[in-house]
Amino acid sequence: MLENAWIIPLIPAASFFLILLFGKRLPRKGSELGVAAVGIAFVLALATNVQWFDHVDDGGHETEPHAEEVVDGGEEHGLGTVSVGGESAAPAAAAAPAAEEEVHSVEPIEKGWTWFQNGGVDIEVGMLLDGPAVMMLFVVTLVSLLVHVYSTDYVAGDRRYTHFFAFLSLFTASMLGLVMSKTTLQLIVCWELVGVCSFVLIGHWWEEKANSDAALKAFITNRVGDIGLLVGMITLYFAAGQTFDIVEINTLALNGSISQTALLVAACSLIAAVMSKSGQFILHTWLPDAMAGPTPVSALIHAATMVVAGIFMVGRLYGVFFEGLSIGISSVNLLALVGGVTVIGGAGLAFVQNDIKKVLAYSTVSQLGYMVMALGIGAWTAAFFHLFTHAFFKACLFLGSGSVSHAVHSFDMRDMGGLRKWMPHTYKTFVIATAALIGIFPFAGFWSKDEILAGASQLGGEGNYTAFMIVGIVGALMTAAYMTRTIYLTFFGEFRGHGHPHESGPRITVPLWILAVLGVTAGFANIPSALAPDSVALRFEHFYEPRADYFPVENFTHPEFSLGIALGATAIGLLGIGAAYLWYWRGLGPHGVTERSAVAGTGYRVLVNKYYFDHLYTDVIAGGVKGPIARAAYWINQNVIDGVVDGAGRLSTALGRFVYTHVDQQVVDGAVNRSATAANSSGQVLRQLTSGKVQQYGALLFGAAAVFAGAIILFV
Amino acid sequence: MVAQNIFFYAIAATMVGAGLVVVTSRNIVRAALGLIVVFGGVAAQFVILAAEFVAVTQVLIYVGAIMVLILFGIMLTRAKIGQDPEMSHERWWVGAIPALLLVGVMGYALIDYFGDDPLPGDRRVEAVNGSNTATVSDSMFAQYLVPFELISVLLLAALIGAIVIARKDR
Amino acid sequence: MDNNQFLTDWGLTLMVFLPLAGALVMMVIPRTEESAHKWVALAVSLATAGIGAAVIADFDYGATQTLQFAVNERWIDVINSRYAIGIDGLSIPLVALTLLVTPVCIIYSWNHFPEPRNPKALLILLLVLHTGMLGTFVAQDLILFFVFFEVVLLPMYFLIGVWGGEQRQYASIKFFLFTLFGSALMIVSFLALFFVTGGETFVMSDLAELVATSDVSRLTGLLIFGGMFMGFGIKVPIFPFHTWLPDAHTQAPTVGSVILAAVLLKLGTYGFVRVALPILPEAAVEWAPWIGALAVVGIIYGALACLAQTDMKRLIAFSSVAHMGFTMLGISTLTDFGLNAAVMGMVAHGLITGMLFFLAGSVKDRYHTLEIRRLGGILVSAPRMGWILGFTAMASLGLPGLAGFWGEFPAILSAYQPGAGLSEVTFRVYMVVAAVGTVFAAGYLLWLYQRTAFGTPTEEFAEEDIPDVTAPEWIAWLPMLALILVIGIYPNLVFRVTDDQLSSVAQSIAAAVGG
Amino acid sequence: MSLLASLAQVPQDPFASPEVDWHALAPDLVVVGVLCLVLVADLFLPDDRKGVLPSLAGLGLLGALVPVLTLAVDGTDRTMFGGAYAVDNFALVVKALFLVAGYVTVLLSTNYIAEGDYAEGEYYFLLLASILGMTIMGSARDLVTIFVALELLSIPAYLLAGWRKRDRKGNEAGVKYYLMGVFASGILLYGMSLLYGVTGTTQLAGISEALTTGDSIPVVTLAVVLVIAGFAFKVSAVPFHTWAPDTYEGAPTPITAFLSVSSKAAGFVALLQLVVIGFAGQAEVVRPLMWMLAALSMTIGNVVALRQTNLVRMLAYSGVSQAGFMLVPLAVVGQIGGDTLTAVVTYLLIYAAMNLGAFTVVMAVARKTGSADITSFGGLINYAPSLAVLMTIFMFALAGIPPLGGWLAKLVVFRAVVDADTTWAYVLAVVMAVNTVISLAYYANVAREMWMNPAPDGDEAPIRVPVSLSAALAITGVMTLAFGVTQWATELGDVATFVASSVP
Amino acid sequence: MDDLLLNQFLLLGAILFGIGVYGVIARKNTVLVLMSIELILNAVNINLIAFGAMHGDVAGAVFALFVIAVAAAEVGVGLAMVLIIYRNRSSVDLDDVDTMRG
Repeated sequence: MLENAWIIPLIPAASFFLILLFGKRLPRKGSELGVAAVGIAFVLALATNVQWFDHVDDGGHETEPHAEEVVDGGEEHGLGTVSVGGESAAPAAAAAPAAEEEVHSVEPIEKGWTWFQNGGVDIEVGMLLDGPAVMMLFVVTLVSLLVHVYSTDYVAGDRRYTHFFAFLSLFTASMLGLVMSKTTLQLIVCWELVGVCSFVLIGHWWEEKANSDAALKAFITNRVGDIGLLVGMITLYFAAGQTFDIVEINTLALNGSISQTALLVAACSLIAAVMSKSGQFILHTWLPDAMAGPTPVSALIHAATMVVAGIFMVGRLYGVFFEGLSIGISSVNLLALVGGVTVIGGAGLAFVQNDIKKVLAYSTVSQLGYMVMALGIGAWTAAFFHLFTHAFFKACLFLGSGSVSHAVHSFDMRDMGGLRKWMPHTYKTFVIATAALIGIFPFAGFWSKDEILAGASQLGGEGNYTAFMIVGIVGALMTAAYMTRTIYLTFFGEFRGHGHPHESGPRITVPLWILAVLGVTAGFANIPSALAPDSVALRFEHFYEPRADYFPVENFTHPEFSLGIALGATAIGLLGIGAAYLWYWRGLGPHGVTERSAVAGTGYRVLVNKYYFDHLYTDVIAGGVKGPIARAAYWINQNVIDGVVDGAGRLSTALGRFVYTHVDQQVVDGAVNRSATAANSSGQVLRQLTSGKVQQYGALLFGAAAVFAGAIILFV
Repeated sequence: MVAQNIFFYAIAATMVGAGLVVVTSRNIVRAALGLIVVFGGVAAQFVILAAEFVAVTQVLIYVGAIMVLILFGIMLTRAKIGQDPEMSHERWWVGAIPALLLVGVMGYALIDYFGDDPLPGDRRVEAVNGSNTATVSDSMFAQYLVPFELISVLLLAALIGAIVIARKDR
Repeated sequence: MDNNQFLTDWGLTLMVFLPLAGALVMMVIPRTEESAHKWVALAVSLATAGIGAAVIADFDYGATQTLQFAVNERWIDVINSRYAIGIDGLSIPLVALTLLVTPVCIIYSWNHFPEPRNPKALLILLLVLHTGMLGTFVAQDLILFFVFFEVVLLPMYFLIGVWGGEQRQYASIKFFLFTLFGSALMIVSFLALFFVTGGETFVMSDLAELVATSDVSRLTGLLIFGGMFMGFGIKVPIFPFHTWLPDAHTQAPTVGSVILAAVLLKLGTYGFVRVALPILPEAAVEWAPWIGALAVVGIIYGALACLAQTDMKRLIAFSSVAHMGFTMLGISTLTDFGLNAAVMGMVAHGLITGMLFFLAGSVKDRYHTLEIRRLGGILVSAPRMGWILGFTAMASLGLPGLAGFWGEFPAILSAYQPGAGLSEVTFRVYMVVAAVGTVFAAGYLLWLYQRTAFGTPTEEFAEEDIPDVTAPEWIAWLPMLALILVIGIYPNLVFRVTDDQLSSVAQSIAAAVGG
Repeated sequence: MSLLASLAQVPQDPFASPEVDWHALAPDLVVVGVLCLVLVADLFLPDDRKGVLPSLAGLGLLGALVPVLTLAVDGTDRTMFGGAYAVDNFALVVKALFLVAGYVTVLLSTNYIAEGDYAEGEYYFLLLASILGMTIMGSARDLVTIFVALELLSIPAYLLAGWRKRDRKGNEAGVKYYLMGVFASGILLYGMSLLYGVTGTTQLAGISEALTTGDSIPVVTLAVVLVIAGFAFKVSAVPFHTWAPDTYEGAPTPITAFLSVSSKAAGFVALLQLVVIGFAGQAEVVRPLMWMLAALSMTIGNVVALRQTNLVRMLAYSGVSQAGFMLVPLAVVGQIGGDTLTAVVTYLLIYAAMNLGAFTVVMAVARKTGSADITSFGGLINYAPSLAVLMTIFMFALAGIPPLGGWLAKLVVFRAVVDADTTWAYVLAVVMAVNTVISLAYYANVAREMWMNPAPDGDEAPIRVPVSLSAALAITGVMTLAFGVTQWATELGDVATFVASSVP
Repeated sequence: MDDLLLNQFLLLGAILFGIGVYGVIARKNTVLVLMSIELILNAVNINLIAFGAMHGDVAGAVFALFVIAVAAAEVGVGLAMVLIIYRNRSSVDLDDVDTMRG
């Protein structure tokens, strides 16, 4: 299966075309095709994972013969070249002997075909299958499958139902292609494709201008980041001696055959791409707007998978970043900085949202910040682990919010409240996922976030990345607070909406439960060795972290589990919850009053309660937490940062008008027209030469003859 | 040889004077008479230059034919006999400028090149059968045969064309 | 002689002049026989395509850098000009493009000929145009090249001037004068080249060798290249000489715009790669930075102008300026990569912008306006057309997986490391600017798409029922759309054909400047 | 007996009559014969039978081509009268040109003259006389012969220009042409007299021998300039062009065509003979003069043509600028050599085809619209497509758009200039390039009128083109296209060389 | 100054030529213009004969004879023109002959 894993992306790709062509004619408008395709993909992904585990455990020994037979197989199928990392990374064979003793290296499975030939160079397209790729295969296919199922109910009856599934499939295909990319070029291609899918799906309901605006904003903002992507990749292409091959680039970067400057330039340019794709400050503003898309899309694309493409890309080219930013030995660097800022900023902005999806969106921003930060401080595994867990519980949260909106036909939390009575499943799953997000022991988020914090405290040069640990902790506190608020506003108190909300059907609740369960259990995938026997501990790290010379090994250490940080983080989390719960508990006060005096009728109580809750909400939580800081932050976000993005658009349009009307039409084109006019009018003047008076002609004739003769006599 | 010079200058002066009359006189008939004088003078110069045959032809054709034609022209166009201020443009200098320019250039070139080369004392071309007329005819029928034949066609064409143009028909 | 031999000797000549013959035939058919004209024209163009296909199929892809199907006969001895034609890896993609575009245009105009209809004249002109375009791409003698290069002028002049919009007469004469000015200087430089090499031949390959051997002074080379630059650059069009393009495109009838965008603009870029660079490598190296500068200026400038447009067609026209900027950037790097990108860019731009103009034409047919603010909700009223527009717009903004990307990305990439003798710093700046240009491209195209296709129809068209894509449109568009996708997925279709030859060109340049 | 003896005494110096090569003279003699025949026939033909006269004239001209061909086949250069009259390749090519152009002119005239009340016999007589002058000019290598030939081709032309004698414009055209012509021949004659005076001979060969001195002598310069000025009038080069528009407009259209092609060509023939043979040693004088004339003619002719609303006047100015193009090779004469001759002759041949064609269309259209205004061509494509297409071809051929004839003409000229490879030459080349573009503006304007504008007052009645005009259109059209894609014109231009003995 | 100089005649010719040029431009009456033309031609003839005398060959004389003949023809044609003008415009004023211009 491992050598043929490249089939996995092709399945949803095929289903994309099939749905486009025949979808409308099928009984279920093509959704069945999508579900089936992704389902198969998921099964295959599982198989791949299983085989990968064997591959890892077999270690390097079996790779060689393994590769051999692959070569044969490849050739007799006429599939072009098949190579194994060891070979393409040959120039770096001598690199990192230290690594050899520490861990036996796990060679990635590579498979490539000539895509095209340019300048005599064969550009390859193919598959690079290693830990992160395999892990992403699992995550993407799983979440995608659940979202597919969920959508069959959620967008039922939509006028573009079929197109919706077609593009879900296309997205899945592109995302899978991205994670398996063998070359950076292929990575760019898929990178753009997922962008387009997100564009189409955000703009799914393009009748309203707001939606298409959001779609445009998303796409164009990403394009801005792509400048960085292009420049970075091109730099690497030439720096690595005209190759797009990821393994090769990493290897060369690590064994020092690429100059530090080139790596630094490349890394910094690529960070721009990360900022746009993974919604890091200051290019994050498209992500909240992207919530204009259908909720499943938000769950799949803008929470679980696409937005982590940036993180994945960094992890993919980690050699470049590790060397370029000298992560291992510094105590602050651009990548970590971007992440850190985003952690706080995103969390802060999450407070002031009334739209539940916006809250989740900003929380996604801040969680992505955690991952970027983790990568920045060198905690590769932590970052990918957090990516892993986050995918599940954040997807769960989004789908939950979708389920809620399904019931109350709104995303505005002011139209919700008290839904726990009506929607038990949604409520339960939502709470579980929230716990995971906040990082309560033993929910998934706890483990992953803990690793990040631990990494921040232990990794890096002297002084470690302590600053970022603090950032992480503060982020945790804020997360706890705003999530509690969300839950409170959504599921507690009185229902403030219209109509009778009802629990959603199984096609919605089942995926919720699955994700919720994962949200609990996923954390144990990398349970620290301190707490568990080696056979189960750090499985994630063991299976998914690349162990080959295209991955940094010098000055690359894994953080140890530290009880202190774990407890501290948990405490912080509880503190945040506590604060929120306190208000909530205080809110129960009036019940006592009703017991003492019968005067106060139910209505009054309700009034008071209402008043009291509103007071509580507006004055305390909103007034306190939302507070001036957050409000200021939000103001800045909307008017400055977002203003920059929109302003850039408006500016360029205005500039365009100016250039067109004043430069193009008047200067450039004007010159042409003026010269034409000049010729014409000179003609008008010279017509006077033929005045009609024959004797003047004669005078001209004789005069000219004399003048010519005289002139030539004089000058020649 | 002085006599020749005297002759020359006398005649030349007359010619120039008469020429000026032709181009300035307000009386068209007087202008015509001036022209006759010029023609005569030219013929005389030819004689001085020992080209009798050409001189005779000059007299015959110009004085005999062309002048008559011109006088016819004067009659047929019923030009005023006597003073007529409308004979010349008031912007006469328009003509003077090119004329002077030309004369200047020509004079400069001629003096520059021919300086004061004398004419050979015996200007007779070597005679065939005792007359240079015969020489003229010989060369005309030998070297210049084609143009000579053409002249006949030319004159015929001019004649017929002129008649067709000038005649009042139907 | 066997059939294959016949193809080798006569294939190209037949392909080039068959349309002309068809035009002559049509001249004797009375004008009233419209359907006859249509069928004859279609048949001829398809037959031409058939011959072309046979030639291309018979082409030996093992040796793309060598001239094949070459013919070299006496033509005008007095000026040592010969009837020298042939195709190689550089010609084939463009020939193929031309062979595709003309029949497609005929099919497209099948049912709606622009006013004043007169299909006879229109189709005859199209066929003459066809001959001119094909001839330019196969000509191997400078004079012959020049003749074909000019042959396309007249038909296009009339296409614009007779079947165009309100400003058609101004636009047509402007197009004509601009191009003629360029080609006048071009022919002067051709002649100068002819004489500085001893007045022996106009055949390009021989000239290249002669220049290499004979010592052409630096200044002479620069001036000659300058003349060619004017000739080709105006056709491309390069930045300051572009002003004829928007007018011509905006005013031209749909098929006119399509052919203009799809093929005519390519004559210029093709000329650079075919004539200017190989023959005058040293001069090319000295000119390259300036060409590159103008190219990137064109990219940004065109994009900015696009943002200012209120007319759909004019916007597309300006987008051509930007896109050809990428092509010129690729050429100016003088690297194999860049040249490949340029040729790919020509093909891609031909297909994509051609498609865009088709769509603009169809929109005009349905809405009788191209004012962007009056349009909207095409996806609602004519969903299929809306989707096609979206697809094409995506392709045009250089989306990977579609043809456009392979013209843009390699061009940008090649600018990172320009050819021998070129300043890396300069070209890296160009690279970044060009990369910024891609963002603008996304900007104006999506903006256009949002305002035309998204949303709901403006009330003036709200109740009007807009027909969706018609049968002729499908037939005409499907091949182009398919190619955009196929090339996007498997760019080797083009690269493999062009690479060897263009690499050799790049190497010869590098060798010439001793790099 | 003794009387006889005494008579016998008179010394007799017998006149040695020159040997005449009748074969060489045959073309001219045929023309002479035909013109006499026309004259006589005119006398005896009743008015209703005068229709045969044009056929007679036309056939006669074609007949004159026969000896030209036989001479060409024979191929030996012949000179007579001590080199005053030469029949070499150049002479043959231009004679053929004059005869064919004359034939086309007859075709143009046929209906025009027959339908207006003109003196038909005399018309053709004068036309033939003028053509005779031209054919002679082709062979003339002697000042006197050149002068007489010039007058022979001019004087009938003056009269023909004024042939529409009841029309004010008609005789205004005649008078202006006549007066300017006479002024020009005055200047020419003075120049010739100086040449004779300085060199002592009237033979071009002799003159070139005598004038080989490199350093320029004012009087020689003066002579050269005056002579060239005289012919510059004939080819209507600025500033000697002023008569052309007025005369072209007022003269009968066939005569306009004749003047704009044959008479202009005759002027160039004379110029070539003088410049290439006679003034071979005076290139330093000729070049700057020709440079100025060429540049002025191209530029002024073009920009003024831009402003014309009358097609004939426009063609007149276009003719001026075309003359400028033809003068360009003379501006580099003697630099790299023989190309001047080739270029000019090639240009003449192609120009003759294009311009005659254009005038033919003008006449055909004028038969319906009765006007030569450019606007009267509106919508021609709709009601006379073939005429419109032909006119388009001729216009763009004149503009020099490949593959129509004109481009090759311009190409050979460009070639001559670039070949000269001097700064001034390149400057002139650029001037040419720019002018090519300017000229396109007004040529294309005509096409625009025909294709893109509606017919004036919507009158779309078809045009009946008489046989003679169709024939003329066929000849010129085929020539224009063929010259563009074949090497016929250039070949003819290339073989048109002077007899070796006459070239220094 | 005992011998005749060539330049005497040439300068006389030049002067006559100039006078003629002045006449053809300055005169209004067409007939007078014709007369002035004759002055020009005669100037040329003087040149020719003088040169002929200098070279002592006959070409000059012959040339002069041709010029005279041509002059006759030209005058004939000229007068025809004058008459036709007069008939159409009942004036021989050349300034009236300017219906076409530009």
